[in-house]
Amino acid sequence: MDNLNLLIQAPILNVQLLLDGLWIGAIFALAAFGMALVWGVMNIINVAQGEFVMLGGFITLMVMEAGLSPLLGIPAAAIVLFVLGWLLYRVIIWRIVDADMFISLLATFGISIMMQQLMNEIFGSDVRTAESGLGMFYLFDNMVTVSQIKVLAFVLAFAIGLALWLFLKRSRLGQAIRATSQNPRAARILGIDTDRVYAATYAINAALCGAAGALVVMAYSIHPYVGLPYTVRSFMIVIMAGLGNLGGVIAAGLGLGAAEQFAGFLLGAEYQLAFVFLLLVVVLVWRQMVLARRRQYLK
Amino acid sequence: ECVITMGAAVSLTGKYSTNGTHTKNGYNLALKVINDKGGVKVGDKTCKLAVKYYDDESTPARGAELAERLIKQDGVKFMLGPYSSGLTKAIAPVTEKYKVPMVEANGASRSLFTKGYKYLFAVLSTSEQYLASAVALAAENAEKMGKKPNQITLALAIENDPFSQDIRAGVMDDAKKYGMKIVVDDKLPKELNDMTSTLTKVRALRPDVLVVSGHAKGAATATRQIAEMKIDIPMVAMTHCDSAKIIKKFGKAAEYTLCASQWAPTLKYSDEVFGSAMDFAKLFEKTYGYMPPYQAAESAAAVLVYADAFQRAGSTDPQKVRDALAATDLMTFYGKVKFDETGKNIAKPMVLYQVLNGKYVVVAPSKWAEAQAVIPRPKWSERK
Amino acid sequence: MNRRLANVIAILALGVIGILGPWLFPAHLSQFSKLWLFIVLALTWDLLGGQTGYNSFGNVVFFGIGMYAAAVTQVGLYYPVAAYTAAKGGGTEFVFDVAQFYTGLAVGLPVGGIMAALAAAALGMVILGMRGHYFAIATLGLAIAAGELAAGWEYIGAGSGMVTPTPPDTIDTTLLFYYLSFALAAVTFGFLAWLYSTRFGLAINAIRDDEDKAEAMGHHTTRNKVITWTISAFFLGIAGGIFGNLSKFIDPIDVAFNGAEVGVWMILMAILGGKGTLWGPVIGAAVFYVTKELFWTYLLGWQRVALGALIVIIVVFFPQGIVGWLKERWPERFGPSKEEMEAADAKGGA
Amino acid sequence: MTQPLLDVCNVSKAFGGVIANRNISLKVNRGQIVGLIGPNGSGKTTLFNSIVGYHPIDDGEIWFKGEEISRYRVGRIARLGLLRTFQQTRIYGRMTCMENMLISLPERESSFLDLLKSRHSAGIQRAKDLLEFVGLYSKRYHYAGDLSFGQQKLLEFAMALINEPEMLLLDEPTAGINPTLINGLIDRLKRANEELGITLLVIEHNMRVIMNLAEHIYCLAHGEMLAEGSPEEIRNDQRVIDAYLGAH
Amino acid sequence: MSDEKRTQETEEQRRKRISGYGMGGVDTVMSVDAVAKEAERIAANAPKEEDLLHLAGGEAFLSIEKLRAGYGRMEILHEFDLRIGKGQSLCLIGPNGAGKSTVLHSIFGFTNIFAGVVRIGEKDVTHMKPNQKLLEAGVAYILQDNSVFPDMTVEENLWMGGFLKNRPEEAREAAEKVFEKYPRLAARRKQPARVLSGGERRLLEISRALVMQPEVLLVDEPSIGLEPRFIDMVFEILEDLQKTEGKTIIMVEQNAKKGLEFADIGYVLVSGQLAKAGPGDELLEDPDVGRLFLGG
Ligand SMILES: Nc1ncnc2c1ncn2[C@@H]1O[C@H](COP(=O)(O)OP(=O)(O)OP(=O)(O)O)[C@@H](O)[C@H]1O
Ligand SMILES: Nc1ncnc2c1ncn2[C@@H]1O[C@H](COP(=O)(O)OP(=O)(O)OP(=O)(O)O)[C@@H](O)[C@H]1O
Ligand SMILES: [Mg+2]
Ligand SMILES: [Mg+2]
Repeated sequence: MDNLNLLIQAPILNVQLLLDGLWIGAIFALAAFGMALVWGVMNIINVAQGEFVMLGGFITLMVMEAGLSPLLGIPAAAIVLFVLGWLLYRVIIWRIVDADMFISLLATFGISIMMQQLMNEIFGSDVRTAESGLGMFYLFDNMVTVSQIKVLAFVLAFAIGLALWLFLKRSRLGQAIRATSQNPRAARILGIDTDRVYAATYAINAALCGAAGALVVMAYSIHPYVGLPYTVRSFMIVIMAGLGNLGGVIAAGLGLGAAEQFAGFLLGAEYQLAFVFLLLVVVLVWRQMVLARRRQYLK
Repeated sequence: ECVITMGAAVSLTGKYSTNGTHTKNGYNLALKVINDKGGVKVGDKTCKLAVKYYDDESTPARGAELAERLIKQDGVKFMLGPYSSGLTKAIAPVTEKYKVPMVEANGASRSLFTKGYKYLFAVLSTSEQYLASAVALAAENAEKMGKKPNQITLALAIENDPFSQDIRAGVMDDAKKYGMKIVVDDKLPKELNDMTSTLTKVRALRPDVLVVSGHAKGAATATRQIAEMKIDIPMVAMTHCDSAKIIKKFGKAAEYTLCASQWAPTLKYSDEVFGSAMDFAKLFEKTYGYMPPYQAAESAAAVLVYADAFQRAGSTDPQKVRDALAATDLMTFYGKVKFDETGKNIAKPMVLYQVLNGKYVVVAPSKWAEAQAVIPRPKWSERK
Repeated sequence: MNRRLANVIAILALGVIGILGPWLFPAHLSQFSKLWLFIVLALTWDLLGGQTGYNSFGNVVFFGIGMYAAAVTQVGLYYPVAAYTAAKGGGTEFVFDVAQFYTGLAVGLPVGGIMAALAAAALGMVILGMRGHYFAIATLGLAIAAGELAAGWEYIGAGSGMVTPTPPDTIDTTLLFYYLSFALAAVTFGFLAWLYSTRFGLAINAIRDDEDKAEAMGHHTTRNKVITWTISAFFLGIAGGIFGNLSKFIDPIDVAFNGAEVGVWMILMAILGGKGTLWGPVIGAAVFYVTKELFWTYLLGWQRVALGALIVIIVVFFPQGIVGWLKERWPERFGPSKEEMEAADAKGGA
Repeated sequence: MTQPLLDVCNVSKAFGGVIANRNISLKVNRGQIVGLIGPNGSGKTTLFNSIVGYHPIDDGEIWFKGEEISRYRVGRIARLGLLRTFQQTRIYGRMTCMENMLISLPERESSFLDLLKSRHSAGIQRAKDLLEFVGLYSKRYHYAGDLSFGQQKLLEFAMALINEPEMLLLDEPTAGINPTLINGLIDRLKRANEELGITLLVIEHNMRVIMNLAEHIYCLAHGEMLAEGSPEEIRNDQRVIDAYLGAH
Repeated sequence: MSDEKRTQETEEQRRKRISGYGMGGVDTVMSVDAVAKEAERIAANAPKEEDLLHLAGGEAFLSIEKLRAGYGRMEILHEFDLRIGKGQSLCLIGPNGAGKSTVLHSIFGFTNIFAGVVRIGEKDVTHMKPNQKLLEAGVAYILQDNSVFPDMTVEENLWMGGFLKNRPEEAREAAEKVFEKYPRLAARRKQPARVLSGGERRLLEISRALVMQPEVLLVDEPSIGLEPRFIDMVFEILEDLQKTEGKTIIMVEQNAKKGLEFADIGYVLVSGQLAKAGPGDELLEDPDVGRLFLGG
């Protein structure tokens, strides 16, 4: 409880923890957008989510090694991963969209371990970082420090969330995506090429993860095995937000980030993860108890 | 044609694969040099050395099985160690059971040497020594920080794996000896790439010394985030600085960091096979294209120890070789090797570098020190 | 050929191979021990995942609990556990003689199974009310949290892990654990074969196909689910206890609660062989394990790429698993036969 | 007169703003066959769901066999002997038709240990007979999920019958069933009612069915009870004609 | 033929027409096996190709020739033939599991086709992907089960009907026309489709299928789950489409009296094979059909 006292005595620490939580939460949310899309539209849980993030990071590193600003890595990673996502769909995913969701889970798990080791063979398992060239904000007499790249990540997550929302609401492809997610068979009888819709959805997801990866390598670090935490958190966020609720994804992402930071501070870093996952279980159990009282309606 | 094949399970994939590769490179370089020089005289024969590798995928669940496979299926009679303490812990019981000697270079956990293993020999300093000189240094320099040694406060941010936790135990013991107080004791998760919540705590509690150990990830993350958050602490000590390449990656941000190391190329050790420590480093760089981290050096040394033991035993009988190993008293480019009855090397100290002007400079122990340590570190506001 | 006869022959053949193992493949005994254990993992996962339709990512929790519980019992019968782990898992003063070692195992393994079963019963009552993905995610959360908690608990060695008791020299532990693993696999298989032939087997299948319907027909769905998970956890816990002794060193995350590998593999093996069938998990585990070992011997450095590719190919081309594929390909040979179906009528008659 | 088997008293149920049931009362005596009709969206299925415990009701009470069941959950109510079928058919898709039937044999009083006994019995024969009756005998070893829409409906019907509950709630049992077979179903229902004493409450839009089957009919409209009476009364009730039957 | 008859219908005749599911007795109780045996007897003199063509008015607009199709490896339809002329309506009836829905599925491409041809106009559409059927062959399908997009508004649902139009405005104009025609839907245009009652949903599905002005309309059991008045309404809509807009309609209906009364041509399908074919009214009067498939 010493740590709690500390927070009460030095309230400014709360600000730092909250901000740090929000930054990382924004990146989680970015990866989770894509997962929510793919899950909602294609009924696929994409376990390779974290690996897309990781690839985005490595692409940014390559951009940097080519002598360009790593900030260019954000669009570069998004574009490359969009193409990769499309290819993956055309080669593998299309065969399993109609199958049981669990099949997709395993297939993407296979893809994910392939990617991990491929990247390990190509780049080695070193921890890598890229310097964005952006500076820091120092507030309250250095008591609160804010890295500008993280602010950028935060803003970007919001902007992308908004853009995605508009895209789904307004554009033709967006409408096709929504229709397919609600009733694929009906979409097909209206002439929607659901196959292309799926490909686009998967590719957009990969692109979003790529952008997140570019931010991760600039704000944190990357190595070939870094993916799993991002996948797992995307999962959690989507579950908490509910499918097809982009606003909820942002809120859940930010909330999760902040919860982790405070948990790490209060309980020690070793219980940070355990706390967050137990929290997840508690949330689910609570939701379950509420639901049990008013049961799902059946026809 | 006499060939002595040793067996090794190393991490070629998974999270330890970088260090696993260093380990393998160290073994291979030593083999190559020894074989190029004609091999090892065993009795009246001259034998070449070879190693049979398996990949343990960085998980202890595989270790025991692989060791068994090497010994029973492949008929290996001598083992070289894997990378990491966890794997060594999993393998040692097997080699012990089959009475196969194992010379290891990367399992530093001291608990390996409390079990009465008779076939396990480690050329490296055990983990509790890693940061002992850093704590001692803090005590020595307490005055400069305006305190008595027993008023010094420590913050520990140490990864939650067997090896790092042993380092933590060592630091705790040393701190107790001086009566120092530990104000932060965070165990970092294995997947860490962000330690801002720990550092926020550190900033609030203003300890005198921050100790970080979490393999390369930990060193890289800490170096970067301490600088970003401009956290002023008089002393920051870490492990794995060189495998994290903190100087190359973070430049100024890495300045004044204290780093524990098993070995450094600048040390004045030498032997007949490789020449001086620097000679080894150059040869290694020529062969593999990068400067050897200590993991490579200690691995090469393990092979030298075997070669020496084969020679003295004059036989490839595991029992005889084990006895010869136990009696080892050998000078190598890596330092002196002499095992106590538990099998750990007691003849070689750890060294402590400090990053000064973009270079690693040995600052402790004083016998090898190239310069005086800069303590306390300049505040971030005072740095250019 | 009569299918029932074929079944009997297959079981006999496996039994003979199992019993003669030490003579047939003396050098590969510990690999085969793991194979038998993997079969248990796949079978027990399938009990809930395939037969009851509740896909769990968290079964590895019971594996880990069994492993730790067995090890702690084995030590705790003779020494204070905290001292044992504080010495970082063993030490010269912690010696086990032959009697102590055998007693430790004889008590420890059942304790491992029972603790795991108790955990499953307790957890099951809380989270088995969840449906579909929510259940899967909750179990995933539990698996991760369990590993992290174990890594923080000093009594069992925290992040430093725990070494299982070192057997006395005179015991051939390879042989011992081989037969233990084999026996466990045989008992598990036999038990499940019988269970699936009862009305209970139908009752859990009904949950898989339409739980609301089952409930509306008056089934005790929650009770049946919890019982199923408890049975699954019991065998899994024993498997964990044996696995810990085979691995000799228990790392909380890399060995005991290794959800990213063992946790996923058990699912993969069941699906590969054919979810919801009796033989599927057995065949799946054998094929998966052998392939994995081969890749890992001959494709060093690329074994995971190969494994990943294999997984993708399997699920893309054999989504119903090997057994399912055989049934579809040659329904006359592998589908339910006339006699079998008539025999199946017998089950569940009330 | 003895108390009714099922007694629904002033039950109300709203979903957000939509009031699906308002102050509904209805009684079914033991051994009766009662019909429930009403336009689409008038709250018939909602009432069924309220009775069998799928959701809590906002107001009112439901009594079954003299026991108040308004707070009970689905499983418990089912075990009391009150069973329902679904408007959108529910069968166990990956079990064979035969297995679907066998697992539907009455299980109300059985304990876990009973489940573990595997013994031959007359149940198998009954299952076969019923399957034959609904025309699914030749499909008995096919997966139920592979049946056509109507066949699934028939299977569900057979499953409900083999369970021999005290009371059965049927939600549009004949929708999508071939008219000739419907005649057979009605005959069977009447026999089940007479011989086994199964009490029936049936939702139907098919007047040919309900008029020939039910002895008493309730009509809902807009969530409220519009009318009740014998088939003849209902058929000629102007309110029912206006709200539901249309020009006849 | 039936055209004229209906326009001349008196008020009294209209009253007599079948409403909802119709009424009548339930005395003809036949076992499924008995039905199957008798059906076999009827199927023995199954209609020939020429008869089918003749029913279609001499020239087939949509034709299915010797179709063998099913699910997975299982064959459900055996050498099935169908002919329908432009602007005609056809009703498929038959026992449960006869393969009626499978016929519609096959036309649209949701089954495995082992052999045979499906032709629309001059075009062979046997292996065309489902999503091309509307654009390239002008076939719209009203599924047996729910096919609205539950979380889109009624308006958006209608717009989706015009997804294939080049300009979104066209779809909106078409939607406006639908709203003018059906005030029931107009009142709910901004509400999500999931709140609609069963009948309104069916209405929405049908009008949505018409936005693209398809040539051919496939309708699977329009009356399932609908209250009597809605059934009548749906059939009025279909009639309107056929009579005033000249659409070709193929429907499956278990409410066979209503279906046959409406349709120009009636087909009786038994066990995946055509057993009988004839003008709708004729089949309605046929004693065999009445006893075996209409419930007496
Ligand atoms: N879960 C729910 N949430 C919101 N509204 C609901 C829900 N369930 C039912 N309703 C509404 O309650 C009303 C009654 O629905 P119900 O399904 O009981 O009708 P019904 O009489 O069975 O109609 P049908 O003959 O079409 O089956 C409808 O307006 C429906 O939209
Ligand atoms: N997905 C499927 N897989 C395998 N067989 C199927 C599948 N769907 C339907 N069948 C089989 O095909 C046959 C015909 O089915 P279809 O749905 O065409 O019947 P239908 O005539 O429309 O019957 P209903 O009046 O009951 O709707 C049935 O015997 C059924 O068992
Ligand atoms: Mg209803
Ligand atoms: Mg149908």
